[in-house]
Amino acid sequence: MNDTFQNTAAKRPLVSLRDAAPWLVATGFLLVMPFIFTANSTITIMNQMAITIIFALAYNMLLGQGGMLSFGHAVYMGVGGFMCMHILNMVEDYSLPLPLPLLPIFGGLFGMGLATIVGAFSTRKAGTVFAMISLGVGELIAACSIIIVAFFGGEEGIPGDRTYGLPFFGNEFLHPIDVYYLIVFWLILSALLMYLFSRTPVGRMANAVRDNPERAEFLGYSARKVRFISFTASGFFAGVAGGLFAINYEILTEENLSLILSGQILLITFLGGVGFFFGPIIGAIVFTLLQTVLSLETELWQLYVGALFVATVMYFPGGLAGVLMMHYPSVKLGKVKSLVVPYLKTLVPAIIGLLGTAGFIEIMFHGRHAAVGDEQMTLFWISLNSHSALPIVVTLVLAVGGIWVARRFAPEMAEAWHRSITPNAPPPPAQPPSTRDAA
Amino acid sequence: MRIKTLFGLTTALAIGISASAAFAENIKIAFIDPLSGPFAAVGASGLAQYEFAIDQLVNQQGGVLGGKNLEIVSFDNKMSGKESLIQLQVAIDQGIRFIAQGNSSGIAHAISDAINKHNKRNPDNRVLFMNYSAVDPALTNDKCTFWHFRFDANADIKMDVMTDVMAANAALERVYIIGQDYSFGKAVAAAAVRDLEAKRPDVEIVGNELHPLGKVKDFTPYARKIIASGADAVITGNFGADMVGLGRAIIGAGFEGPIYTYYGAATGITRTFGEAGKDTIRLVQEGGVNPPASDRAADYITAFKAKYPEQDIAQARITNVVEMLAKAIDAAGTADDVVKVALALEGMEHDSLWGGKIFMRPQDHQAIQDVHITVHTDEGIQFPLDNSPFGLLTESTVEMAGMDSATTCQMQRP
Amino acid sequence: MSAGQGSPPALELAGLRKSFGKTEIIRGVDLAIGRGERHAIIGPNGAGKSTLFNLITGRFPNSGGHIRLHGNDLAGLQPFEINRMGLSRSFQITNIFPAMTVFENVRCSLLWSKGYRYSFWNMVARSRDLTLGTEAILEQINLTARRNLPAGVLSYAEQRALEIGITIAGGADVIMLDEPTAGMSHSETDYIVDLIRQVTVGKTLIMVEHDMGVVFGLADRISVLVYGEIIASGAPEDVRADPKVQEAYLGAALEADH
Amino acid sequence: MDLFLVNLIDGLVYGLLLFMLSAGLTLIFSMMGVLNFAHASFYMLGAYFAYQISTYLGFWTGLLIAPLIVGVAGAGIERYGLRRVHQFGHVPELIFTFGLALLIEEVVQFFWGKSQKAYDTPEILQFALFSIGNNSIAAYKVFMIFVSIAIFLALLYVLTRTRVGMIIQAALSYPKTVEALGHNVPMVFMGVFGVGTALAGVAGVIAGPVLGTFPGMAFVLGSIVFVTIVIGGLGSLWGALLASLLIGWMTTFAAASSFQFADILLFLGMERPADMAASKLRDLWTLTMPQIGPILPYMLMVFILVVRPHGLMGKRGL
Repeated sequence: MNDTFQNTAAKRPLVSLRDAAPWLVATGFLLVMPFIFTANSTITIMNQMAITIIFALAYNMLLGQGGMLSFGHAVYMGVGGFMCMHILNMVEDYSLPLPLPLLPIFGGLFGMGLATIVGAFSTRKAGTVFAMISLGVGELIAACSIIIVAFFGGEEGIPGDRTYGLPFFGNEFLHPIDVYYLIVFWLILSALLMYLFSRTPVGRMANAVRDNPERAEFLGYSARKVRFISFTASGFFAGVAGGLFAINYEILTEENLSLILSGQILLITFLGGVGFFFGPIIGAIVFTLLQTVLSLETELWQLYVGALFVATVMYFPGGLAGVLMMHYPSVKLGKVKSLVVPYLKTLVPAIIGLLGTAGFIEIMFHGRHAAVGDEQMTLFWISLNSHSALPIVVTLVLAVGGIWVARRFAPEMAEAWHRSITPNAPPPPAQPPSTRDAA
Repeated sequence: MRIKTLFGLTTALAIGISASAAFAENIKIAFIDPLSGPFAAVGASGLAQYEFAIDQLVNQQGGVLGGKNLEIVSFDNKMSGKESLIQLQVAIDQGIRFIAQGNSSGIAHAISDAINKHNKRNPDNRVLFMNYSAVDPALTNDKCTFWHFRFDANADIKMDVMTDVMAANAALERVYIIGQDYSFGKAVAAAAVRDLEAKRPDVEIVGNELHPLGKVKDFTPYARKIIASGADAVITGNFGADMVGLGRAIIGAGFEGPIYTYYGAATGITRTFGEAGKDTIRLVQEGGVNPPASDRAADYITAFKAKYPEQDIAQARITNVVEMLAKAIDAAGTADDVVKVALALEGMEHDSLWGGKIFMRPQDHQAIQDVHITVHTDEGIQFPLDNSPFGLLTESTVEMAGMDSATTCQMQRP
Repeated sequence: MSAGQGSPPALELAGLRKSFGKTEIIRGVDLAIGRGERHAIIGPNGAGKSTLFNLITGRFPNSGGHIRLHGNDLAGLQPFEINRMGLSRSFQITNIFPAMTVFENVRCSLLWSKGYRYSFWNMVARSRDLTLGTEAILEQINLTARRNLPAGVLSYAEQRALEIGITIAGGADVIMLDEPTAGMSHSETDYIVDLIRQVTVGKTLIMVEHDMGVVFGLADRISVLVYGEIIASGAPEDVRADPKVQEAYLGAALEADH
Repeated sequence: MDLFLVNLIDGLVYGLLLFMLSAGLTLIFSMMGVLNFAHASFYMLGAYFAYQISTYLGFWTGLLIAPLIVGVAGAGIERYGLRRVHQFGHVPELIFTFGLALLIEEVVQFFWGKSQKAYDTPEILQFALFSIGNNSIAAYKVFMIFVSIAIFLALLYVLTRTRVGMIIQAALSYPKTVEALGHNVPMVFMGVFGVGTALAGVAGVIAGPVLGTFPGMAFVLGSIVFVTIVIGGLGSLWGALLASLLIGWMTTFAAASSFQFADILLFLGMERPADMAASKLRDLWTLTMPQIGPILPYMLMVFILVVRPHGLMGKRGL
């Protein structure tokens, strides 16, 4: 990750261990996961996560690295997915010799093809013009998906069967676990390629154009062309994600093109943090868990997701990754330990306060909407009566008290953090990275 | 910090999913329908009706298989096909063998397709699909599977009933068909044209059009066209906000004839139409509640309203799903071998709580039952909807509707 | 000292005009700047100096006349195309990439000239050529110690130095600096002037500057722009002595300066 | 001809409704540079507040009070939310309003439930004012037209004839200069945001009974409002009016037309396929104008952005 050229005389090895380590760890982690979570449902959720990660990383090529805010990026994933579905069905109908694992390439190519067309007129400017064109194009293609039934299959969408293709080394991809490894392969490959893309000349210039398009033009680069290349590359990887979606779910519907999905990916990417390469990965994991797991626990999950999102934008514009990276200097200086006590003092009450608030909301909701006579509810594994005063008072006290205590200790926590990122020796001008790439 | 707590929380939840599979004494039915988002009202209503039906009609009557209880487990699919498939997998992992879903034929197709694949690939833990509301005819025709059972009358049967009633009205001269631009809206339009041509070739179809689904803000121009066409009656398959918007615009523009609908009532729609919709809005449905078929039915509704004051018996067929499934499990003697349960359901005859018989046609797994045309009114209503004075009064009934309707289903049996 | 005979001048303006709406800002400027010359354009506020710069670098389209770089007409070219022909500029208001590190700032400005263009198959970190080039420039502008800091946190003088570094990094042979010492203290100004002198050896330098000390210290030739016209052009001593200039502009400033 | 007149009136009503939303949004956008994604959510809040008030105090009280509450809520959100995010730049600001829109929808569902509310027009206006042919024009529609025009005139007066208006006008074109002149620009921002959202609230109050009061009402109208101000051009009240009416009439006449795309295909010399179900182009053959009516504004927006990025009447580019 570090660009410093350590020793100009020595020849740099092709891949240094330091550079490769995070990738090797991630790969190992991904390979082991199915042995820890063996249930089909958790594997399905992990598949969903992996697909979302690719899509979010592709999206961040625009938003984080290129400074282009898109409200219609789902169409590139969707169109790639639909094409894959049609190819899959052709493979079945005409017995084409196409092994399933290669299918996402076609998704990528078609996603890129569409991005080439749209990018030709939308990347002239970044900012609002680009955002509004993306919104318009997104809406148009989403509308087409319902009108042009022959291609998009209308409301039922286009189903297919991944198992009818050629067996791939004897694997017919019958089970989610087989698909998991296929997706993981593509996840690692795509993430690696996207990471490397950000290290290429055009990838670096994408950052420059994001920060100051005019200056970039006076360095010999056409801002438009740099944006265009980022945009098509992003379209490619979005299409790969679409192809994987086709393989995993074996169906594509109009929802894959909808503005809702486009909005979601913006939310995911920003939640994770646009300023860091790994930000969208965190965002995708957290959001998928919230969506599939929290929604099993409470009907109000979207309320919590909305609140989390707004709070993130307000207090941590660097996203979750930004929060993590705020502590990178502390780790480097070996001062993490000094943070434990002040953090506990603030965060434990804060968590209690938040859980108390959530509990209060849940009790209110249950009290209003549950069936008559059905007054028992389970909250955080505790059974209680939603119509009696006690639980309401308790949660309110927890909420108010917790947040009050947290607020009292918050300055102390901030102070501790500042101390932890400051070396003991003379202080050089340092800047918390959280606000860095936000603009 | 924040992240760690989130991770901790979510891992705990993730483990929660798989752990709950361990204690499975009850026979569970997975309810996969929207419980959040814009369509949550319909999902929540269906869930309440399932909970009540299971409790009243099965568990309080001694359960199934000599004392086992049924249990409904809800899964929020957010009205998304992708989420439905994830939740389906979660349900299957929890050892659930019966899947109930109804909102959106698109999602029903996705689930039916996924279940078909799952059962083929995993012969050891197959599941059945209890479709209680999705009415796309294809599900019991071209796309039929052995694992899918439909308890509602399908769109074609409903249209057959609707046009029977319309055909009987000698004064009818012009009909206007309008619907949402998606598969169901198109199916309704096609069926209406076909049936009217067959039954009343003299009736002129003065308009047949589609509008984008959920995108029209103002329905007035459509209403103007309908008035201008001189139509005597309107047919629409619209649901949700599109139904309300269209209905109010048509009535507001001065239309006085009947508006035949599939989904023009309950979950706020009846209350919103209120006085304006009186004697105009008509609904084709199974299981009418005004007048109730029997004292037993009346008591059931009263008890339901006492427990769920905010909800209504808007999908009466849910009691049929529950009772017939319980009967089939008892007859099969097992709740694990779903093939046996499915075979027991095939051809089953059942006396519905709402009067009349239900026959689960074995050729296509389409429930054949009495279908009514009801009218939105506040007169003679014993059980109103939406806690308003208005409800649906049964005007006419076709018994065992669609009994001999054709099907293109070529059922693949295991 | 000035342009070599036979070959076209580095930059040539002929009858250049620019109007915004009805107001004419540049009213027929003729100027030829020879290769290797250090040319300063001075003039009172509002004379059109920055507009002239923006016209030459393609930021604004001109309303009439010609601009030729090494004899090639620049009409209708985009800034990036002009840059590729060997003309580079800095800005009056600091114009760097604040979120990127100092190292990145310089490396980005080297990319095009090192021939990487729109490549997405080369890793920038693997190019010794680039890294060495960047390090050399960092050394020249004295920012090696600051290389890994975000450019936005540098001091003002450091940012100005970085801006000059970015401007010269691409190896352009015509360098245009827009008020490189604006807003600087005396010591900072001296430092920047030295820096400019160093990094523009063998190049054509065109600059707009208010600080007369800087102008007379650096420039071989001076043009005076008043109300969109060049009223005098020549060696510093001649310009200083020109009564028109004295009258229009220099008088007060020179008296204050000495 | 009758139908044409009626459509003209219906389109006017819808267009003016859009104008009430876009007027506030264009002010906010031009001053603060924020594409307020939550603007339509304030419209929804207006409808719900008015519904709640009308159940106790009647429609007219709701019409007066609900927009005030919405405006205060808007100003509060600007003061305690948006202003905080402002320091991070425009993209986070936009994303903040995006999240806000989601959050408001959830909060509305939490308090008012998920189904449609029976919010109705006041009884005093529940009659047909006049008829054109068979088509009755409801008195309420005429009332909507008058309210919108009154608001437009009031805005025009405030912006062009008052001191506050001068400052706002100046801030539209030269935000930095106005700040330099010593005006409390944050205060002006808060005020404009409050007034803009209150305008959206008014639109909600009077449109709720006609277009329906349900949790999805903001989403349905949300993006079309952006389309309106982008087409109209930033900072231009007249542009917003022009674009609103254009879109109002465009969608109305598209919905009212019975134009079929088959006619174009026939004109192009193509032959109607005998077996429609097997034709690859079957969707084109059956396509009608009403099907694509609601997406026409998006096509227009993309077209305008490509050829004239500052909109129909905008003074400066986006």
